[in-house]
Amino acid sequence: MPVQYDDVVAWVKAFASAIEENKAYLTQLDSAIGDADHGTNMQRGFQAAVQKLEESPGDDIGAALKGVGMTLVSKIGGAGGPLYGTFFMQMGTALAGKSELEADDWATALEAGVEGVQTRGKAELEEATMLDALLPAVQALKESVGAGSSLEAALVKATEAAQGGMKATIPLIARKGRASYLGERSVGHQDPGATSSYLLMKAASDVLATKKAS
Amino acid sequence: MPVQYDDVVAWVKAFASAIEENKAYLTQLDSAIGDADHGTNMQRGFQAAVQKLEESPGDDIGAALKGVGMTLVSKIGGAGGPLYGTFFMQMGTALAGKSELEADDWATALEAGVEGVQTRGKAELEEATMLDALLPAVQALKESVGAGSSLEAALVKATEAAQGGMKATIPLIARKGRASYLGERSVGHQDPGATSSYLLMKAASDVLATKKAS
Amino acid sequence: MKKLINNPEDVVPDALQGMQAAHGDVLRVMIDPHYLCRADAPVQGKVALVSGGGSGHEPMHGGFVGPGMLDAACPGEVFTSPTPDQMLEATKAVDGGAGVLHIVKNYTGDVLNFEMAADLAREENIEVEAVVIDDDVAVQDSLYTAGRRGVGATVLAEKVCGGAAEEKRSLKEVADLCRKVNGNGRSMGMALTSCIVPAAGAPTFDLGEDEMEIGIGIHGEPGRERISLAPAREVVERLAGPIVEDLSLQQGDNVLAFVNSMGGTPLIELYIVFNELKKLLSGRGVNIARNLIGPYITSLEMAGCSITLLKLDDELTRLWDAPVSTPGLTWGA
Amino acid sequence: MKKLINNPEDVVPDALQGMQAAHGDVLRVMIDPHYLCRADAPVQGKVALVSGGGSGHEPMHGGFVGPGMLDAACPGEVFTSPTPDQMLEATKAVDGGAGVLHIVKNYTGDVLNFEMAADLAREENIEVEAVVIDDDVAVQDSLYTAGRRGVGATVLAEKVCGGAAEEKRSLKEVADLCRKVNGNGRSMGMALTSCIVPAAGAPTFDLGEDEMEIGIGIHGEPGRERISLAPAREVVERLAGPIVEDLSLQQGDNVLAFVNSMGGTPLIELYIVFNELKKLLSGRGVNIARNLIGPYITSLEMAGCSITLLKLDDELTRLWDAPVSTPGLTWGA
Ligand SMILES: Nc1ncnc2c1ncn2[C@@H]1O[C@H](COP(=O)(O)OP(=O)(O)O)[C@@H](O)[C@H]1O
Ligand SMILES: Nc1ncnc2c1ncn2[C@@H]1O[C@H](COP(=O)(O)OP(=O)(O)O)[C@@H](O)[C@H]1O
Ligand SMILES: [Mg+2]
Ligand SMILES: [Mg+2]
Ligand SMILES: [Mg+2]
Ligand SMILES: [Mg+2]
Repeated sequence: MPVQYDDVVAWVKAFASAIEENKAYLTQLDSAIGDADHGTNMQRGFQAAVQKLEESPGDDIGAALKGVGMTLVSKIGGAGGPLYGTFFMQMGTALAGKSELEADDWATALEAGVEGVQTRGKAELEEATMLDALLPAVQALKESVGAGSSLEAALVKATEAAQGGMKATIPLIARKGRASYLGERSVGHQDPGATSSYLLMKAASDVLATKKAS
Repeated sequence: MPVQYDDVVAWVKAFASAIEENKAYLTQLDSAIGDADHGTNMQRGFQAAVQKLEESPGDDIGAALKGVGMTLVSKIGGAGGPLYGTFFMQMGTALAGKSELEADDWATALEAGVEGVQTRGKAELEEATMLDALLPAVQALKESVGAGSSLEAALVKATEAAQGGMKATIPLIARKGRASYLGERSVGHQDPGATSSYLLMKAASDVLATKKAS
Repeated sequence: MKKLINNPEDVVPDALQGMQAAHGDVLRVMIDPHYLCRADAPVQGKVALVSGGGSGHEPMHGGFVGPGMLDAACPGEVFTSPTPDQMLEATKAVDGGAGVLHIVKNYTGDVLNFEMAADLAREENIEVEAVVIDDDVAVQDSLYTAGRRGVGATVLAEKVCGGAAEEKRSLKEVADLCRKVNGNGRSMGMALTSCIVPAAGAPTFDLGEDEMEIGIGIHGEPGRERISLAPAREVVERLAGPIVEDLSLQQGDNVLAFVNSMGGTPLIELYIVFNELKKLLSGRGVNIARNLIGPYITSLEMAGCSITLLKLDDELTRLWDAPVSTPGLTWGA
Repeated sequence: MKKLINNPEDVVPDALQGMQAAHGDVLRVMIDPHYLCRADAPVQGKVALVSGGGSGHEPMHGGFVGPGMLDAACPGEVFTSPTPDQMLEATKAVDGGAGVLHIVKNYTGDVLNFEMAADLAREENIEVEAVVIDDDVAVQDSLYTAGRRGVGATVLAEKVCGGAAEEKRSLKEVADLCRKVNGNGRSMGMALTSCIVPAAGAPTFDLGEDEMEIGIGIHGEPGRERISLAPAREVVERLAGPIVEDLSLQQGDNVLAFVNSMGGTPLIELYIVFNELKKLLSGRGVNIARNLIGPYITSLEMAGCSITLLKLDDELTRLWDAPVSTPGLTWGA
């Protein structure tokens, strides 16, 4: 069963709710190694993105995601704004004109989104950033989809991979973003951006699981 | 046995020691209703006064006390500087040229000192200031001396009166000095200046008691 | 006690040395007795302005020494009025033959010490006038008490009188102007946290995590009342309300609004306070014609603010705008 | 959380309204997207300077808008870099045909957002150069990390480049000068207490009663090391030592010494720090030719200070001395 426009909207909304719920937690993670604003920033941005989606319904998934990305860029600020904004804009570009998505559309789009983050932020794996959640997630998704899994099953795998990547930031020395100023003292802390990125993947798999169940 | 020059010096030194010992206590009293400096101020002033006395020995009690007063004025600052300074300067003026004091010299000089404080600070009894210790002390001293007591016995009475006056500041509404800004909220606090003035009388009676004992 | 100091006893001399090192071009710091004076003092034929008070309120007063404001300032120990010998030496150093105005904040210590100093200066044939500033509406004004404290209006009086003195106005005129600023200026302050006097080493007062003190003095003297934390809007009402009333501000009046940090409150919060003040005054038709926003009369690291309003007329406005060139206030020069 | 605010969400808009109310004569505050610009913008034929960053560092940057310094500033949420649309609108509003310099502090967020904004502005045919300030020696400089943070030198760069822009120098020249300030300026900061981000409501970090953090960032990002409280003298050695080394300051060099309050530290302590800094530099034959002492780049109410040294030559000194007329810095005008 292909993914519809409404499912994509549901994904963004589910992520927005997850951010809302985890706002204090994300900010607390950011206090330890950053500047105590990641939760507030993400919440501000995704509240606006959801509002934007509600105000301008349609059926072009690509256009909708691009709109989300642009809203994030103009509402979040900080490192998160350009990075999450680029992620959604690049996904949107990859899905331009589509109103239904198959599993490999998802894989392609997610990869494009993550590549966008990498190009913009110039970070690599194991520098303790959101990429530590996103890159393993893309790889898991591609592998699962390539092996013929359903999107829903693949997203479960991707979410697990994101969670693993998120946890793997704990022992790392941060090399990018604000946490990098701490050098060795960044060891032992989970990266806030990797945590929000894990929640992003989890929102996707939760939404598709609900869809299947219903 | 009349009071000698050395006894007067011993009095100032004994008071300086008492201030040293009670510095934190006086400052704490001043924190509650003032600006947390009475102990530090008095200590700075009397340390300098003792040094002055040691540097220029003599036998003119009046001149010595005047010197103490001038040192206090130029070292203490705050309300305490002019008030304690005037007290010692007026005592000194009253005792100009004397090298020995009888009980009624003391009574006259103390009265002159306290009058000086009153003229300078324009405060009256029961306004919660040092005068609440000093005025009863003068009165007790005069009465005792008038009734023929020895100076040492009279100073014991004066010290008791000072202590009573000091404690009597607790339920008063302060009307002069910094504590007056509190209005009703000054009730329940012992006045720091009345406390140092009690210590001043106590130093005098202690020194004379020791002299007699020896 | 968390402070950037060496020893508690050295706070005042170390800071004075720092001021000399930083501002030797505009002022001279004299040690023992301590005072700061204009580098070009005495200015012949100009009324000289001398102020002073306990340290811990920086930039007041030392930071206001320079052309267009004070000729000299006498710093006492932290929160302790300076002594008459400091004031006498400062007065002698800056007297340019036209007399000296002592601007005194109304605290028993400041008043008594300045009185003694004025007497001594007069004995040396220097003409001295003293004006006592008492603008703090938090304190009950009464003949039978020490009266209102001198706070924010002092900064404004020093600036306005400094401008008038530069115009070579007479001692009487400058003193009258000082009384006029005092008559037209009112203040009130509040604290979110206590300051710590270095020599005491502990907070002067204890405030609960959810409390603030309204009507606080600049030495951490307790205020009118202790209340629960409240939004800036309400704080401004509590501070500005009594001021507006006491000054009987009317529709159409022009004021200078001075929002001051007690030391630990940063500028971003002062702008929020100023915004609320502007709304409150606009609501009553009162126009803020001039403003001053920042830490100008502090109470060590105390967090909190004070509001001062000065009713302006053309003369006060012109003198406020006159050039000033001091470490703490500079414009037009 | 003890702050003079209304609601945590309203901190930035309330403060901006306060700035407009207070400084409407020199600047305009634009809302949605937020930016502040000179009241007389755009100035034809003059290179325009735009900076910006998270709020909470007041007076930087908004307080530095005005003749002789910035043409526009973009305030983000507290400690959050502003967004490209703010920067684009500000850039368009101040472009006077001679190009626009973006002065960017080196934080991932600031850099990325300004990059996007510059791309957008170039699409609209505005010539934009960006210079990234990275002067914080507390942070290891490395190609493989985010690199050094931009801190105190930003204030100095904005002043110096503002002076050059007023002289109608070209975009390339002004940008080169900005790089020169960055090359010759180094900073390091420390904290005695943490700040509280209003929306977070709790201290960003916990410091024990007897601890301080050396090498702190201006957003409360933890620093190089946490040590026991130490006298001002030692604090200055720890901050200024690495700066002097990194700049290879020599006997006979002239520097501008900037002693900055992190927000909660009062002026009296800054003078004590300045005094120690002067002694340290004198001991190495380095001359403090200019100084700036006060709260200019703050971190909300954090107690602590930072030291910035800028090696001066005649050009930098002249441009530092050039007239400036902003809410935060005023002289010579
Ligand atoms: N160069 C980068 N590439 C990818 N992610 C990054 C980069 N820099 C920072 N991040 C991510 O951004 C997160 C911080 O986001 P946020 O707190 O919103 O921004 P800021 O650091 O500007 O306050 C970090 O936890 C990290 O995951
Ligand atoms: N007008 C006055 N007359 C007599 N004593 C006074 C007067 N004003 C203040 N005092 C005394 O001075 C004491 C405070 O001294 P101190 O703390 O040294 O000065 P300051 O109030 O200037 O800080 C008060 O406790 C009170 O006893
Ligand atoms: Mg952050
Ligand atoms: Mg006191
Ligand atoms: Mg005092
Ligand atoms: Mg941030």
